[in-house]
Amino acid sequence: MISLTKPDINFVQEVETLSGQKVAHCYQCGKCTAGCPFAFLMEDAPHKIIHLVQLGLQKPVLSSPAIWFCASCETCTTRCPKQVDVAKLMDTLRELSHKAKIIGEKSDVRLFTEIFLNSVKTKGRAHGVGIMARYNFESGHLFKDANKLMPMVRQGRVSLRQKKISGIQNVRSIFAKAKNLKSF
Amino acid sequence: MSKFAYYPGCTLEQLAQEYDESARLVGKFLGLEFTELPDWSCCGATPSHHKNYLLSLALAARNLILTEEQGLDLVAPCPACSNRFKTAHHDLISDFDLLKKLRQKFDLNYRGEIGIFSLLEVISNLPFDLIREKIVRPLDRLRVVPYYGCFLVRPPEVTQFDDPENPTSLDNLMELIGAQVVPSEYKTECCGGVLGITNNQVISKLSGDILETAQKAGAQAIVVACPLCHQNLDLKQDVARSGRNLKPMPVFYFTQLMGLAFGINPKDLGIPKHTVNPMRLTNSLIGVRS
Amino acid sequence: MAGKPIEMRNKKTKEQLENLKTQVEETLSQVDFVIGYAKGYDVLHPTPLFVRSTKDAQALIWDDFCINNLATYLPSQKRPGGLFHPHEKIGLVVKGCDSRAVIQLLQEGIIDRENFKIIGISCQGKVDVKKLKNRVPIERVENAEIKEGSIELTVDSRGQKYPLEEVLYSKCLSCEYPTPLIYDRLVGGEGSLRSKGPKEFAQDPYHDVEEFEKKGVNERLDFWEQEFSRCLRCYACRDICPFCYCQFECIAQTRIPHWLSQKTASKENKFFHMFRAMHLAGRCTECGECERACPVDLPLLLLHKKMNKKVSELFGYKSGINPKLRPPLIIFQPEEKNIEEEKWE
Amino acid sequence: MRIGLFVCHCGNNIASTVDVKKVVQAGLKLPYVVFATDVDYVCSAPSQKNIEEAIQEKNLNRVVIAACSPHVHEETFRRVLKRAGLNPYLLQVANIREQCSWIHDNVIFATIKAIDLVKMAVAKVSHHEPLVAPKVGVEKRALVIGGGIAGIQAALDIAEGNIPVTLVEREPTIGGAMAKLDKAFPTLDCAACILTPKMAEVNQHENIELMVYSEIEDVKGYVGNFEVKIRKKASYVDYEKCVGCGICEQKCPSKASSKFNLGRGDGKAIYISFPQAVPKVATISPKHCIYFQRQKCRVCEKLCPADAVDFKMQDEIVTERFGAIVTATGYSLFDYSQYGEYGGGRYPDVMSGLQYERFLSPTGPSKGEIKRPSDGKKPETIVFVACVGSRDEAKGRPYCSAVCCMYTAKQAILTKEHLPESQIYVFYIDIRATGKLYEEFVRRAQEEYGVQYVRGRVSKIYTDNGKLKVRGADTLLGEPVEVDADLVVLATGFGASKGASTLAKKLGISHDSYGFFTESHPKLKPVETNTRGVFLAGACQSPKDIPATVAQASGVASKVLGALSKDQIETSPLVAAVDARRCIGCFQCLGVCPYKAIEEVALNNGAKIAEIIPTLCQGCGLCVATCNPGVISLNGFTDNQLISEVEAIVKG
Amino acid sequence: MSRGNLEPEKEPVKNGTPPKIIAFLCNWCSYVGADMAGTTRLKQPEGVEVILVPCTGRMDPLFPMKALVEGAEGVLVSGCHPGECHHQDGNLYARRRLEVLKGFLPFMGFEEERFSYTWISASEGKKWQQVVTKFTERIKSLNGKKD
Repeated sequence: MISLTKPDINFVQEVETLSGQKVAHCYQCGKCTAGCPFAFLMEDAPHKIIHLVQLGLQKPVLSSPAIWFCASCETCTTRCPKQVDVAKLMDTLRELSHKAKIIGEKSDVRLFTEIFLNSVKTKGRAHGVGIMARYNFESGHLFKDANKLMPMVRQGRVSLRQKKISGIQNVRSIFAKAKNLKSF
Repeated sequence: MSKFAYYPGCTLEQLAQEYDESARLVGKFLGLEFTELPDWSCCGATPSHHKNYLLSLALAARNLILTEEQGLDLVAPCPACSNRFKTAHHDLISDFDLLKKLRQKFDLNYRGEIGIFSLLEVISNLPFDLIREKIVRPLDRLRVVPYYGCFLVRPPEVTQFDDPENPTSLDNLMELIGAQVVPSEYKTECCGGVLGITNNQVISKLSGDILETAQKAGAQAIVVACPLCHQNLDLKQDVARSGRNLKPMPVFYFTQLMGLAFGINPKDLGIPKHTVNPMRLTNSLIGVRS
Repeated sequence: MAGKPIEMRNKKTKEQLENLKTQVEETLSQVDFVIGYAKGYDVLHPTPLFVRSTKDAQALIWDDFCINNLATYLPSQKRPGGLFHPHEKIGLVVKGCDSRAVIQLLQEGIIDRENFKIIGISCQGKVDVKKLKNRVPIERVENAEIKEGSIELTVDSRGQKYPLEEVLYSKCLSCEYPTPLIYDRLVGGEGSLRSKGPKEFAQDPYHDVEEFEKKGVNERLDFWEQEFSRCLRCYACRDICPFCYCQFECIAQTRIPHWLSQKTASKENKFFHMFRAMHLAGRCTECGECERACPVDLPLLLLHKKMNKKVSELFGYKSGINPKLRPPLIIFQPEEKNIEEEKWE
Repeated sequence: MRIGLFVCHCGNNIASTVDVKKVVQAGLKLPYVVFATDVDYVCSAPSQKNIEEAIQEKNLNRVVIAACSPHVHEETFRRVLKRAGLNPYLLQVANIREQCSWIHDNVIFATIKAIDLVKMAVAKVSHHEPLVAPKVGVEKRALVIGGGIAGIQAALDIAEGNIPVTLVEREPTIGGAMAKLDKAFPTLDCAACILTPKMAEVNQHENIELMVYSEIEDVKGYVGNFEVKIRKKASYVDYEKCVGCGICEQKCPSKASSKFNLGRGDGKAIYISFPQAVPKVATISPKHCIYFQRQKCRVCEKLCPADAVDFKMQDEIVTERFGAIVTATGYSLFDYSQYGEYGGGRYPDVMSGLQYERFLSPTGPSKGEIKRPSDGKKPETIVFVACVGSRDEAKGRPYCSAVCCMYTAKQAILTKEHLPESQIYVFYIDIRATGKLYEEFVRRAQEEYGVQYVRGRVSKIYTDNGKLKVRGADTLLGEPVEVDADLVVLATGFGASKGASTLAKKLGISHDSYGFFTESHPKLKPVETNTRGVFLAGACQSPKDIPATVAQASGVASKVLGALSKDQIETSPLVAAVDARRCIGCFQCLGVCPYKAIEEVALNNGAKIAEIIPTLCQGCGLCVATCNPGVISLNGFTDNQLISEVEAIVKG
Repeated sequence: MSRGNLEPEKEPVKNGTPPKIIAFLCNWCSYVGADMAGTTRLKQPEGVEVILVPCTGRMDPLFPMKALVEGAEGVLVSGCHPGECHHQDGNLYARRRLEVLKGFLPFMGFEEERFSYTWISASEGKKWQQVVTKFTERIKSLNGKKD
């Protein structure tokens, strides 16, 4: 039994200011879900996520694994009859989930995100192999795609090392500032 | 104007070198002057905006500003990058507070006076005659499915390019070089994108569907304009094909096929580097017995 | 087997006649004439008698052959150009069965109660001449008397004897109303075969209908084909019926509407008797005059009893019992609890 | 007799499955058929011309047209006959499209059937007689029953057409349900502000006679000539004298609950319904009056400056004649106490939409302040429940009441304007917002005013220390949900107005199983009824909102003005008639006629026979089927006509 | 469009001509319903011939009786649903009279299947199709039994 009494207004407002989207605009037609390539992975379909936001139910939203299955393919955003930028909304929810330290069970994506950005932070550019190796190591499934890696190394398509860019400093400062800044 | 700041991006620098090479070659052939953006940094890619909106803006902005300093328009072969740049550009110029915040908090001084294009956009906007006259061996034996993916065309108000539901720019180019275009309802369905890296399920369903429809429709190959798509469709094709009764199917970058049509040697276009062996098809196309 | 009541029978009948005469005479003061029974061309066929004076009254008879349903005269009372001068007041001798016809006519608003007087006379059943027919040459019957529960006939001055229940009208054997249900004066108090007579006299009024229903559909078809092929379309059945008061206007003979031709084809005859049954559905009081009048002995009552049976099954209605009710086919119920409509799923 | 037969191809609609030529050949062999031809589109203008010519050249005196359903073009072809100088009723249409070519594949059998249908038509037409539509004089006055917005609008529009109107209202004031409203969707303009001017206009209009606190007693007659008995109920106040000062109401010592406020808020035994009442007069309700109950008091009588109070007043019945009648008797609200699960009326803080409307209204019991009836507190959480007594087969209300979605959205918005801090939930099954600007309006409630819509029906409402626990489901979440509410408003649906079916009987019109009056044709005759001269306006026909009601009322006005514009009205000649020479006067027909169209007349030979008033008869033929000697015949459907059709099939 | 349940009608030659059935339809509901069946192209057996009556109240039981005696293979009557009669109660009178007739016909040697009545509203084209199809099938099987 979900109680709708006294919804978390602040949460709703935060989502709306961060994303610039008005959740009340969604009339739950479900077109986003219908078009979402990843819906098959989600327990809570996109339209349901939005509805949960409408009802101001913070916890179920931010802890829903679904928000981590969005690859920002923007199909939903492109097709929404009420012009709600659903993909953007998903970004916002992930961001809030990061902040609120609520992590969906399926945090592989999140892990990858961290590793990727880390790589960018240190070198200024993403280092494919490094990221893959690191991800495989931390996510526990070692040798994932290892079979792919070797031929690529042979072809010299990937170098095992990655040189810093010269302007690495301002990249790092960007990371630093972004970290400390409230997003709005 | 045919002079561009050229942004390869992390993927083309590494996993997708063949795209980089073929892009530069074809560019030259068509008289496009690409000067690599000096000291470019990562566009921020999907992870950045998955985690922190401002971060994603700033990371993109840095490169945009570098471009502005060059006084050039930006071309990024990788749609993931071009899409990031376009998004950042779009958000910044449509929200002055955001622009201000970027100046004050990050002292990133973007004026928003440059044009940002994906490579496909640039080339497909060229006068066709100019391309046609470069063709020495039309690929008229090739039956190919043009696959666009997400970032090129979505969301339209950001990408400002082609039709988001039924894009044709790539189709036209392929027809131009003599190839027979096989229509596919999946030309803009997502291949799995960044999730493909972490989740094989995604590949085997989404990329799998794309491959299957292409093959059922009688195509010999798929042509793409995005290294991420290429990764999911080619590098991970075994995953995509798993559990489906499909033959291996070569996946080309559109620049590679154009290169072939222009008479460029496959090797120089990095074609042999693909995971799914494209050489038999390639040779048959250019009339070399293999 | 003949019980006591039968022995009392003749005595009673004679008493009744005396009583009847006085009643008729008294009634004359209130009406223009009284219709009763008089001796016909032979003992077996009494004929209606119009009593206009005490002298006429002496001709009145009351015996075991007075079957005629005199109520048949009533409807023409209202109609100009009918048998009587308009609104002549009538007195009528009425048996139990006949009284149902009177009630039914009242129910249908065909007659006004204040325009006639009823001399009810309770009855113990009448002898069915048609049942005698196939036993004796009835045209040569000289005398008929009932003794010890059987009828004694004198034919060619030789006596013959038949048990009463073999020759009584079937309707009498199952008579439910030996005493009239409506009357101004009553003759002879009660006295019923049913109440007084032996058990086997009482029968289920619809047993014959049920018997017939047991037959196969084709058998029924053939039966009627045969019967109606004999019909002469003399319309006697109709003309004697108390409820066929359409008389000359009966659609059996009109051109507008033109329901059927005059040729006596079995098809035409069949339709005639069918629509007559339809018109009488829930109205016929089963006096049986149609059958008696029929020169070729068609089993007409069977049709009408079938109809009444159906009507009572559907609407729980019995004709000629309660003058307050309305005939069942000119009313309806929003919900018909006994009608099971066909489901077409 | 010379019959002409015209068989239509209807392009391929008929010709593709029926061999039209064969039908024509077969037709030529039929008795009296002197001319037969096939036509491409028999309804087309040139074809019509051809038929006219054929009639004249071949001097036809009967016409059979084998084409589409008579319901489509019978009238058209009757006009053709008329133009050709032939009586329009000497026509018979054989339906070989809807009931032949369109429902069969097999050309052979479809053709055979088409031929049969033509045989039937030819057989029937040969029994046709020329018919003349009876004409009746017209009483150029209109009666409007019901003084709600529908009645008001209809009365005004008719009166503007210079036809005198009598407006009968059973309450002491006109205005109806709309007068109880605070604001009207989707424009949110003040209901009173747009209604009261119209009410005043009714009062002042020289063509309108207003009869409030009156009811229809009996209706006789027929279009153009209705005779109506109207009961003026005893109000115990002389409306002529009363000046509406209201002293009586102030001083009246009795206690009653305000009828106008639907039982919410106090009232008196003597009352003026509401400040803008028209006419503004007081009325005594004996049920509450101390004098009527205990034979003492009479305070009002003493205090009345106009000495208008009259305790001896009696009901009075007046009889008037009208040419047309408009029923605008509106609706009644579903009684929500039937929902035990919603408290069955036990909880003071659970109320109907209209009751809540009174709380919103400045003239309401709380002077426009939203307070909980129970403790007068401002509610913080308010729940609206849609479809209460609508779309609920278990409650015998399977239909949609059409307005609840909108008035709920309106009340939600108004509530937000009164109490911006309040939290508002609307439980709904679907949103029905099909009118102009309606969907936008409902979206505004959600997007601008932040009203929370929850898709699901409420299962139970119960009290839990001072709160109303509303238990419903969110079918979009697929979860049961609960709200602790301070106030619950039930969007109760529309039912037929009280006494609708009795009125229908009096007017001889029919109503559906819910009691809403039945229109003559759901699409093409929405304001007519099956009794000519009786029309429908507003919610008495089906649940309607104000725009739809006003539109229909004006539509009705035009119909009435049309009907009363002529000095004589043609009625249908397809009516029954008694053959006076043959009628045996059994009068079984009298009792069955649903239109009281049969009367008993005496011939000079003293015989009584039945006679049918053609203008009253609607041609149903019930009497014909009841008449054993078949002396009644129904024009167009005589026994012989139908018999000939039967014989054409079985003997043909 | 359900031709499915009409397969037998497909090769009429095999089936012999469809049985002659007379249908009396009231002007306000059933006739319109039958028209509706037409406009929506709901295929039906060809043997059914429709006679238009103003109201089932007009249905003198003599018409079906006459039709059957004269050799019609089946008779069907249809009117507005009870309570929805355009002429108030015509169909309720009809129900009584037709029901009596229905009980009487078998007594006279007509199979009870040969006559029936039903209610079809103006919108029930589909139901009309079902009824005539069922009824026709029924008559066919009767005739089958006969010979």
